[in-house]
Amino acid sequence: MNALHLMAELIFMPLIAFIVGMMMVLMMRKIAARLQRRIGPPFFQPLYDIVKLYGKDTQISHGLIHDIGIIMAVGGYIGAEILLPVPGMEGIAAKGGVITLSYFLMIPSLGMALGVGQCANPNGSIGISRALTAMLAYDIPFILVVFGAAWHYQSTSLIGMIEYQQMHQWGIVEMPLLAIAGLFALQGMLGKQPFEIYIAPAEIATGPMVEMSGKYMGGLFVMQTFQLYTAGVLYASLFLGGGTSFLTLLPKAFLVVALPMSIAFMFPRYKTEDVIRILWKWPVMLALISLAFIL
Amino acid sequence: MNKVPIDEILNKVNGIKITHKRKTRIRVDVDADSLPTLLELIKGRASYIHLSAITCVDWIADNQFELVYHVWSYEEKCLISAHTRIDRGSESNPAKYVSVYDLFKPADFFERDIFEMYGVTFIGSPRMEKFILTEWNGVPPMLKDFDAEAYVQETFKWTDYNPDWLQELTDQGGGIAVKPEDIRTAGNTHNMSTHRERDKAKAAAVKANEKMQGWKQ
Amino acid sequence: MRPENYQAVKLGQSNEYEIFIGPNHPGIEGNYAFRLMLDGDIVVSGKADAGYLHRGFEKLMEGRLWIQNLAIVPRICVPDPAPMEVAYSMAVEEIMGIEAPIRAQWIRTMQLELSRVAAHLFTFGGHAATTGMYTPMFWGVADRDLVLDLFEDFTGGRVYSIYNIPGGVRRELPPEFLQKLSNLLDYLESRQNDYDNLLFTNQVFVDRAKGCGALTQEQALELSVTGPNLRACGLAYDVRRDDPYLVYDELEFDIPIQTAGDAYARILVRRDELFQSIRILRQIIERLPSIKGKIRTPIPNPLSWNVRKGEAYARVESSKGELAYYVVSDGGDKPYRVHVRGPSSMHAVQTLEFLAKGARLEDVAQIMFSLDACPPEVDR
Amino acid sequence: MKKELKIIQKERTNPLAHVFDDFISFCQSKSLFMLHYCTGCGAIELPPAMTSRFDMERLGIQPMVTPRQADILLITGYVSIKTLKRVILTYEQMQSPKYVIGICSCTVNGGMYWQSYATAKKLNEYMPVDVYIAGCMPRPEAVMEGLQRLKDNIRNDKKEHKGSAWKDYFNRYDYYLGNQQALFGDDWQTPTDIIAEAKLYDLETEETYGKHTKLLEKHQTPLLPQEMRIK
Repeated sequence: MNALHLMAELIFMPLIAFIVGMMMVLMMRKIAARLQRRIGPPFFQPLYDIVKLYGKDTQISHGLIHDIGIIMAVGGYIGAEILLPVPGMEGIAAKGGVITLSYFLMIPSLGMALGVGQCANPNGSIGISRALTAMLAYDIPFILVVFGAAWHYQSTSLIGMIEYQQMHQWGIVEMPLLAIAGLFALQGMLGKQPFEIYIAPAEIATGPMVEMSGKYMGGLFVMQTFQLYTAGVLYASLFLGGGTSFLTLLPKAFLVVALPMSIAFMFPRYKTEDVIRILWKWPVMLALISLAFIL
Repeated sequence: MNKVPIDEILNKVNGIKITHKRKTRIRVDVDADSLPTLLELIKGRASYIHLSAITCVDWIADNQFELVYHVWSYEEKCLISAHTRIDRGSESNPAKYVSVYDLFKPADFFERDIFEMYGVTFIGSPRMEKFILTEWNGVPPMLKDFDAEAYVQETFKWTDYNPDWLQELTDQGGGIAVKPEDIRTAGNTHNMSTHRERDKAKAAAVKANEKMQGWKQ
Repeated sequence: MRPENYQAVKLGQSNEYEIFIGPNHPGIEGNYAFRLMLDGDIVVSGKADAGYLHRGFEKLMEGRLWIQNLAIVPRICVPDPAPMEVAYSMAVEEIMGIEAPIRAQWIRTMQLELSRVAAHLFTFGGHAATTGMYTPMFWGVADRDLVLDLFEDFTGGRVYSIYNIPGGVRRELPPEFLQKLSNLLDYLESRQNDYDNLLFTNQVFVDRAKGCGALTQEQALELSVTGPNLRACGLAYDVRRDDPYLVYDELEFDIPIQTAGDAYARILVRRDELFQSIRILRQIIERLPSIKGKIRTPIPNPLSWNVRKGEAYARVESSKGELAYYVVSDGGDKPYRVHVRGPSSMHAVQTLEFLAKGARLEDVAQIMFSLDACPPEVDR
Repeated sequence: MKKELKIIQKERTNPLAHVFDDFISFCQSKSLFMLHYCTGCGAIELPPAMTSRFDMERLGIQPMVTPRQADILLITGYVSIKTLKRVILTYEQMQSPKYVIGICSCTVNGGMYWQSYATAKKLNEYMPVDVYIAGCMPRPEAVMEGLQRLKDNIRNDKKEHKGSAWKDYFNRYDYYLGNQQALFGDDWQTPTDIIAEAKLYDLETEETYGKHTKLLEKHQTPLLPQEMRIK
């Protein structure tokens, strides 16, 4: 019974993530459209895009590593989803904890790097080297934030953190500086302006995606839905007290994702070195000050 | 700096003909040999530093190319158009002239353009190579003896468009007076070899069209 | 499968590699290509590759009647077509020795300034998009569309108006047009604050644009840079004031200049110019109703119209810079030679190559868009 | 992709197969990525169609930057010979199903540049065209209308076979290659191997081969995997 229950959770957790993630993509595109004074895409547009991309008749594969790279990218996020507890479903979150989760979140970028490397397109190579640099930039504040939160809650398990917040106060009230640093890291993690350097269409023709077609591109679209969902739910669990039901969790997650999106469409992108400078300066400083308080 | 009238400077060049067209335009005719001297003079002595354009005109009847250098002075607010004529050359012995790149940097673009379009080689120009017409293998296309229309007729095919609604109109006595096909074939008829005859045929077609449409000036 | 659009270059002992920007690339304006040799992120050398838009205009014009050519001249610069027709008409008028009636000249001036407004609105968005900010593009293009509506109203054409003919303009303004124009100008002025906040004072954008593609005044003069790009280097030179045509000598306007010569200075000059154009248009709205008279000097039947022998060099300040037409007539019914001097032919080839050298890959697209290069002017 | 590989079309026994097919073609018609390539002056009417005023995204159409990701190739206006080579290359890089829309009269018949030595006249000689939008230049409304027509065609593809012009390029490759060779010279070749692709995806017919493909084989220089060497 228990094993069956776990199996069901392992299937449903990524599925929920996918559906919610698609709605987040829709929200992102709607926010962009509203800021740009237009209507924006219809409700099912993210689904149409993904089905269309998977329904392409021909694909170009650049070799085995190219295929594996995409599987790693999507698989890394699926792994992250089952480590991310949602109301009613815990998956293997109790066994993994937030440290494992942050390792899982690095797999997609590495997978993409492998896949893009095989394409041999210089735009892709430049893009992925920028993406890895950006990862280095946002991971430092991200790890600091995770460390700070774990120290504060005296637990590395997300379930424990959520329970703590349900009993006491939300993390954002108790450690606001760390929460702000987390938002910075989130902006970098989602790869939105001003930290959008690695997809830069005007310079390197969307960088890592340049050689992706059909199912590969579909894989990246799926990855994007997971990415938004993970970012939203993780931040909500760390600082906004998670949720006892989806009705309380999802609004928080959507709010968390909407914030960087609204900022993104008002700014140009920084250059690579500026990305590192900004991300290593402000969020790291905030996180360290906050850590000083917590410790 | 006391200002020297521009005419005084220009008159230092041998065999120069100066025409004042209006306040901001001066036309100057010089020999091919003394044109670089002239440009150097007006650049160095009279602040004509802005090369606006270099134009080549193919006077095929005289077997000559006319090169026109338009140079503007920001201070005197006047444009000098220096005209000169060079020999048109032949296929085996293409026309040559001396580059003014060392005086005016932008000459690089214009000279390369003339090289492609007219086949005039400028000695001393840094990049005498194809630029716009890299995929073109024929004669320089701007030459007057290159017949673009004949080339087009030989190379390309056309779509005929005869929709049903147009057929209905034609049946009622309306429709297009002169079809595009007819104009094209008028241009393509081999017994009308000269431009003039072909133009005449086309003009007739256009006139007929005009009559039908009742188009007035 | 092979990576098809990429040909590796073997360069022996070197770190350099080649990258193509264009012709199919979002970082290129129009159909144009730019080949870069890169060492890491730094451009070692760049080579412009034009000709993708070559139609042989100058040859086409030699084969068509004087009046027929009016239909094809605007196509030489698509974002800013009005100066093309005006320059061509002015050149033909000069050869003919006729002059457009004064009312036609005012209407032409209005058309030129409206076109400049539209072109600049288009440029802001393009420039911002190269730095990753897309919202100004959406706003700018939508606002430009309102200008195009006015074009449609008084010329009949949305983009290509073909409104000028040698000797004047084709038709009278529609009733209440000036009121509509005035409303549009009010609207554009009300948007100024939004654009300033979003783009011109946006700190990230300023950081990106400042110091990017800087040109000193000497270099600019040496490379024959004209228009807003020259004014951004500190030289207040404008064909409208220094070689006046139409009725510009009766109008009051400033020539905005900046001294830095970089991408930020260039876009600021364009911003200021946009508002100067609005100022000019306001004066035109005020003066135009009092100027009565014909709008066309009669010309012979255009289908059998022989323009007398002669030549003329007509210069106009387009939104990109100094635009000139050199027209030669041998007395026939067709031009003997028409040479188009597009301002971008100077900016997009030599200046771009010069500025790209030593720039960062991130900045190349921005340099190109900040020069406001229009590739069809290069290719013709 | 090795040439021995072949996708074997199995007998479709799933009773829901046509439901899936319909769903996919429905999604294909609802989501179109168009390639961001301005080939000519008609491209000036695309920004208005894409941006705030007409907003193509509400029809599910959005621009994409590389041919790999794109579904629609918009040929906006005249194509000069130099561009045409790149357009064909781009078209071959796109993944099927792919659609070509010829915007402006110039793509139909040369338009006002019919005398020009530098522009190609009939686009559908060189690649299969799904929809032509005539006009010089067509207004954004016309562009949207044309795209709407394309969407209808894709949706009704099963019944009327209107939306699968792209198959024609594989089926009658010899014809298209012949026209390309006539214009670009006998040694014309693209880096994409259309014949191998036609074989792989089971799209070859008798007309795929002919004297032009023979000529191609004669001139074709083998394309080896590219090497990137740094130092």
